[in-house]
Amino acid sequence: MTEKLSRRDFLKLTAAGAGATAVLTGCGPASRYVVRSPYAEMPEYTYNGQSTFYATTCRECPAGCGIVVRTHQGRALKIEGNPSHPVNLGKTCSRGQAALQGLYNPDRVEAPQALAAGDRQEIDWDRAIRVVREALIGNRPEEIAFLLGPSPDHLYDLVSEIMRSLGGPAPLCYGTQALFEARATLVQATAQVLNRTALPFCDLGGSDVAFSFGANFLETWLSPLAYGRGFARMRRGQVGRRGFLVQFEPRLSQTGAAADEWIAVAPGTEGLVALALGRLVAEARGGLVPAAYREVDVATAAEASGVPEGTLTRLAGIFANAEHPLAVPGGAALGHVNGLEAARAVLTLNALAGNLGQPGGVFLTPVPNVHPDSRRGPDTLVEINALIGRMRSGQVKALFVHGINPAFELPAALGFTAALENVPQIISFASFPDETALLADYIFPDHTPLESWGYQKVRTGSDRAALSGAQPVVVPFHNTRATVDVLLAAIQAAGGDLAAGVPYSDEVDFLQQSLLTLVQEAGNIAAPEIRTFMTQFQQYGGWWAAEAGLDAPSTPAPLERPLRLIEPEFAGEGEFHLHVYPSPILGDGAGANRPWLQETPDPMTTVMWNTWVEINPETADELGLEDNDVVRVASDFGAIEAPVYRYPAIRRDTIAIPFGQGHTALGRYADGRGANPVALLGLKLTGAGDLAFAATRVRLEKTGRTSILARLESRIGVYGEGLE
Amino acid sequence: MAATAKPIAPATHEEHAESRQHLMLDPRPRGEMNAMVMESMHTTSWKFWGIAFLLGIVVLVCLFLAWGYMISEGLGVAGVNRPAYWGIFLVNTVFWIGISHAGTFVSALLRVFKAEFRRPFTRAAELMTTFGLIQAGLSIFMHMGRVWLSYWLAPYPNARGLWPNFHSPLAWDFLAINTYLLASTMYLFLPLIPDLAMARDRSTGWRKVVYRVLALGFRGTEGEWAHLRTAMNIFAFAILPVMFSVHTIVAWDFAAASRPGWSSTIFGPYFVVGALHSGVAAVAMVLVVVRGTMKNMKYFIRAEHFDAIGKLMLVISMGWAYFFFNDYLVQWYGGDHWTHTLLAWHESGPLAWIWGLMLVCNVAVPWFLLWNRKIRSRPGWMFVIGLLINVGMWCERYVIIPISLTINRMPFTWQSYRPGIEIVLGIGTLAFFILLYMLASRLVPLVPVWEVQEGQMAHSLRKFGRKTVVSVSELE
Amino acid sequence: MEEHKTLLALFEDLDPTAAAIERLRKLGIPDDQMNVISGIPVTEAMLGRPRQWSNVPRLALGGSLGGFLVGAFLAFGAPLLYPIHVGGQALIPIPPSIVVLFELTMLGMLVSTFIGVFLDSYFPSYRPKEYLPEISDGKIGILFQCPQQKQAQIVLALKKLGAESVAPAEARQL
Amino acid sequence: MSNPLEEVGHKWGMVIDQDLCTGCQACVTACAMENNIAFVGEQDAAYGRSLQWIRVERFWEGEFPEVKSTPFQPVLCQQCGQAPCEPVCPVYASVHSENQQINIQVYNRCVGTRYCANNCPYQARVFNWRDYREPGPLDNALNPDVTVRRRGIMEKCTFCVQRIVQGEDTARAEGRQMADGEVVPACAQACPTEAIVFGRLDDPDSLVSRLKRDGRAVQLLEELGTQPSVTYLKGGSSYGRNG
Repeated sequence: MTEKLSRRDFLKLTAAGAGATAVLTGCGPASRYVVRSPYAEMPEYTYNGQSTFYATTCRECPAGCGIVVRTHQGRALKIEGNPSHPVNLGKTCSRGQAALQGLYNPDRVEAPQALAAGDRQEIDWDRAIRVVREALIGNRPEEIAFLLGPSPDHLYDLVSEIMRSLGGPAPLCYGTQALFEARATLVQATAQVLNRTALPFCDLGGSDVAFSFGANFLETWLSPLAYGRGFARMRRGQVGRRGFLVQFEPRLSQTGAAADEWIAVAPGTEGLVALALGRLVAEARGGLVPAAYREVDVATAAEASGVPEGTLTRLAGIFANAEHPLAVPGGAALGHVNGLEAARAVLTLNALAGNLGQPGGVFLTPVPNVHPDSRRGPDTLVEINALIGRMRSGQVKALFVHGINPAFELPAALGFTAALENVPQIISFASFPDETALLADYIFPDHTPLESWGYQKVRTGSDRAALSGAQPVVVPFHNTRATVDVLLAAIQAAGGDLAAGVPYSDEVDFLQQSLLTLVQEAGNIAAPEIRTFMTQFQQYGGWWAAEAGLDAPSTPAPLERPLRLIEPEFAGEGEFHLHVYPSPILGDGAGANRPWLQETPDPMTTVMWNTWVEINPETADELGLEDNDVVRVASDFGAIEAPVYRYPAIRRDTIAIPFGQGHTALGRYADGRGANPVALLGLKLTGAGDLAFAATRVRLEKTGRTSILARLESRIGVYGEGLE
Repeated sequence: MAATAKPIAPATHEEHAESRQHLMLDPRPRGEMNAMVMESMHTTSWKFWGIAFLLGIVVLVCLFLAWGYMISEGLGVAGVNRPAYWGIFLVNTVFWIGISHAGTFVSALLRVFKAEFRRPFTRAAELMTTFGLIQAGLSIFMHMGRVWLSYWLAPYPNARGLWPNFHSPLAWDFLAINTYLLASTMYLFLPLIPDLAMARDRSTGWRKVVYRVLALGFRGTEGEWAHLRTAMNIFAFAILPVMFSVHTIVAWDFAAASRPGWSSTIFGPYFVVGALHSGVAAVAMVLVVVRGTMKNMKYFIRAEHFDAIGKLMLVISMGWAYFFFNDYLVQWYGGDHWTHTLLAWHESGPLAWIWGLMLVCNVAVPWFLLWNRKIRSRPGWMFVIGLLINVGMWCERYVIIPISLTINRMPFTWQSYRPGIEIVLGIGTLAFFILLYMLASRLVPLVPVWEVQEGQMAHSLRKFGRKTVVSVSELE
Repeated sequence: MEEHKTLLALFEDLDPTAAAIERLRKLGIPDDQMNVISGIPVTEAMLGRPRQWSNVPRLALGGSLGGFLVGAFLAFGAPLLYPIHVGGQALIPIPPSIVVLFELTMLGMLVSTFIGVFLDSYFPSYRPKEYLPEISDGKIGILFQCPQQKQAQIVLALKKLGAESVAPAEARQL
Repeated sequence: MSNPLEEVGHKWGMVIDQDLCTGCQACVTACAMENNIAFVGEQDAAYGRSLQWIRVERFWEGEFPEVKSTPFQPVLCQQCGQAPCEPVCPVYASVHSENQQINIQVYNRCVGTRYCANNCPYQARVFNWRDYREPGPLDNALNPDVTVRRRGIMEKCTFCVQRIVQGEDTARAEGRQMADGEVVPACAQACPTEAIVFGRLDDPDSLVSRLKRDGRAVQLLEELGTQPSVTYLKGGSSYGRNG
């Protein structure tokens, strides 16, 4: 390890003894590069018995929370929230806490590998870089494809620049996290209603009555910690009254459980309910019913959604009388063929409430001025499907995959895995031997996030523009290499126009060049030049604007256009709606190889280590299903088997399955555990071109087998089994 | 007054004599009785050794190997969990302590009250005390998470200068069980000395050496007898409160805990009666086996003895039922929500059959069968009844420990208990008990011959008008 | 000093034994030179012998006092050596102390009773002793010392009273 | 014998606002990562043997569609003032800490009788049924301030006593009083809604003390007289209730 790896940088951030408050102290401009040295020779800032804290960014989901990692003699010990970070203000979620088990996972890809016929052979990085160089310059630009995950943004920005320089297609960015958030659909709805292609920010904390239509914002949706904080402010009653939250969804989610009321609307009718509520609110307020709601028939909506008219009227009264009412669209409500319209209907409800840009209302988050030309996704299923089509027809000669595990995450019906066979060269940058990596020709493992540099643009959740910064907190544990460095090395080796167009010596250089635009902006960092700026960027864990401030939407009078909803359509035949939701603990499934996440109970079912099928107890009785009975769930597109969990709070026509398990790779803790519900999904699309993931119908069959689910709750104590 | 009692039951009075056969009114010369006892000790068949060998294998595998495996793996191989932190290990502990109560009860209490029918089988019962306590001790040690540190319970300042915590019922347990184990072993040994001397006088070879050492040089001088008698009197009176305290303290392990169903002031006597219930029943079982398998024992252990033990069992069963109902009624009447839930769990939970079996075996079986003298006098019946009572009492402990532990004040944590390696280890302790008893039966005179002879001296027939009755004299 | 000889007379039954003891006493053998050896506990009163002195009850009493003191140390002293407060209870709570006191008192009493038997009877002693195995078959023996010149007279008298044998006692390995 | 630490003795306590708890389990994972809690695998987890020191309870009320889960209730060791677990331990492994006024488990004294766990009305104690060793290199993340427990040992929430002691030491070394909120256990630190609040109950102005005086304050199984250091602020919905 003489060359690049010896140039890994370890900046001293703070050497103070304890507490996250120490992050902001004890820093001086240190040397940029620290030589990787034997363990016995501690860096000079490491004291025996004293911990060193580093600020970085959590990459377990794309929200961009700031974390502070406690390290001790070169080992990362504990992840805490970064108290000054505007997204999470010092808080963390389960997934963030368990990120260390990614870093120290026993099943990492420890060195670059070449895969052939099931055989994995270690190669050296020189060869790896040659392979990447050949793939970049040996193919025509349009034959190269980059498929990236939701983070990190600096990699996306660099790859965009490379592809622009090459003249190839922009990298695609996808992932089930974004899919189950209905991110693409929501962005498009925001563009239509609020006039900006961005994610809206709903100021839950400032509202006193909030109606959430399918948005599971306390679990995985957009920025759970920011919304959790907002929820707490709302509950504490910032406006003098304890906030009131109503959740509209067919299956009671964790967010619904924390809400004050749960309305079990029929799948696909959330938008209809929003429209009916809008009309009723407008009527309750008196005056003219806006054009948007003139065509709405409350009785039809009540009939279709299964929500009694009385309930709608009562809720509308609450909404109308609130000082700061708020409506939040998201999640499965948007995962229908009418999802885009539903999102517009919900956003319009905010316009009706007059809360756009008001406290307790809807805002837009300014994006920091870094690579503004790199207009990152979210891409839709249509675009992914197009890529798969190109792959299938042999138009893609080299596929680079980073940060996404499409063989696991994409609906099986898309045929991604089969299409891979027609791609001559697949290069995966996965840190773990996931399903896609094992199908690749090469794995050039990236560092895990805690060993990595980078930044993440905060798209929603903070109260100001913010760029969350990442830096390595420990020396890379294995013979891995930053993907950015690998790409840059390959480009430098290629030379020519490409090298001239991407003029960065290494990852840190790229970061510093990228951050140049922020040096002059008013923010938490006051530095005259980039090196001091960079030091403070690492110390603070990012850059954010000095003043809190979000953009108020400039709305093109959304109430003027009549709102209509198309009839929900469902893919396939079957007596049940399939409600797939991302596991609040395992997220997009990448968390399944963290044993502590596996053993953290699901908030609602308290199940650990497995997949289950939630079914209404009455329905289960009709089908003769008891807890732990293994059922076969079949759609027209696939089938899986999983044990039954009799879930009291789900509609009788719906079954729910969490997403995250069912890996066939990814190491000992994930492999062979549970089932993957994306195998069941049909390919209906929302108006925005993304997958209508909640619009599949399925059938249930008993298998006659049972399999005990590991649950923390007591079936006797909670459900009274055996006590009758 | 004759030292060697003459046959005093003439043929004409046979019917009277039969009615009091447990007083053994057909005395034989001491020498003959000695020879009978010696013969019974010396007689072994291939069956005996076969069974002993099998038991030895079972002890090795089910007790020592299984335990070693559990020690190296941790208690995870057993069925204990949250909230059933205590399982069959403690069920067995309480069970064996209960068994061990029989010996002391039969021997000491009946001695104190001069119940003459006790004489031939006190030794057989006392052996059960010692061997039962060994199993109880083993079961406690199995239960401990770090058994290799169990000596920290002993009252001495350990490596950290720390004494045990005498606030803890477990510390009391440690003192009480050790006191009881020591006391009952001493109490077994003292009356054994004359019999060991007897055996010494009639043995050769290695047995002679063993008995000579164990007999301590006893000849039977006036002084030796006087000291022995005094000591036995002191023991008979003093070991009774110790016995009661042991099982009461075991009961306090549960009663002192603030748990629904356990927190009961009646648990002390309830447990003591329960211990006697299983203990006396076990004595009956052992006597049936000893009588049936050992030579000459039909002379010493007679149907009338079973009759007398049967009555005792019936009375104890009633006592147990009384305490059970007392506990049940008060819990039912005044218990809180959790107690009521627990009672419902006992009666109609998935393991309600154990609760039902307990009542059938402990109450219905004795009450329906033991009132009948014919049944009481038949060893076969008594063995079955004794077995059922022991099953019932084991069920009682199972209901009190793992089944009750399922229910607590945090319903979110309720979880049923499913035994694991405990079953194997329980079989191991049972086999160990039987093996020890088998070996002891060939090494230790099972019948205290001198006590039998003393009793025969004291019994005589006396005529009241036309009726002849047995009269018992006090020799002291 | 006269020459004394140890004799062992063996009897089948209690009554002749009692008579023989009476006779011996009349023949000038004092009680402290006689001892009765039997296979069952024959009380002194049955044979008209003076009551045996036993230290066992005193030792038992002493032992229980010792046990009580040890118990008191454990209950009241040990906690002071390393004071640890638990469960909001007093450092030295009275009710549990009673349990400790009881158990150790009883332990002390029983152990000292047991040891008392050993001390009083000089157990264990494996020296050769005057003894006949018939005694454990129910015979009663009188072990006495008599002046050599009276031996014949005494033997005769005892035989007349029903002694099975009267012979010089040999100390033999038991 | 005077203990120099006694001068800084505090009474630590916790308030958990069930109205704010979202059941997200961040506390559960954070606690595990801070305190070197081992994972036990699916089979043992299914059998009530998982080792989490804190669990989030929820029950169900009503029938569909009027069904509702009860407010989430994180349950951890309540650090009782009169702890039922303490007196029953025969080897003083469960004792009361005079300096922090919490209940501490001394691992190296424990012999595994599990009496304390039986006697804990909150079922807050967990037992190491096996040696749940973390395979390398996962053990790199073990916290050197917290003992790794082997099989046969009882363990439970410590209020992150290692942080309390470190905080006290730091404050004393700097010759100052501890500020409110200076020391937080891992659960409270992670809690996204700040439903878990930690601090000194002996300081009437601390946030915990103020919250403890809230009208919604209850303690678990108050009737047992265990004097828990953890107070719950009752959750539950009613529209328009004054906050």
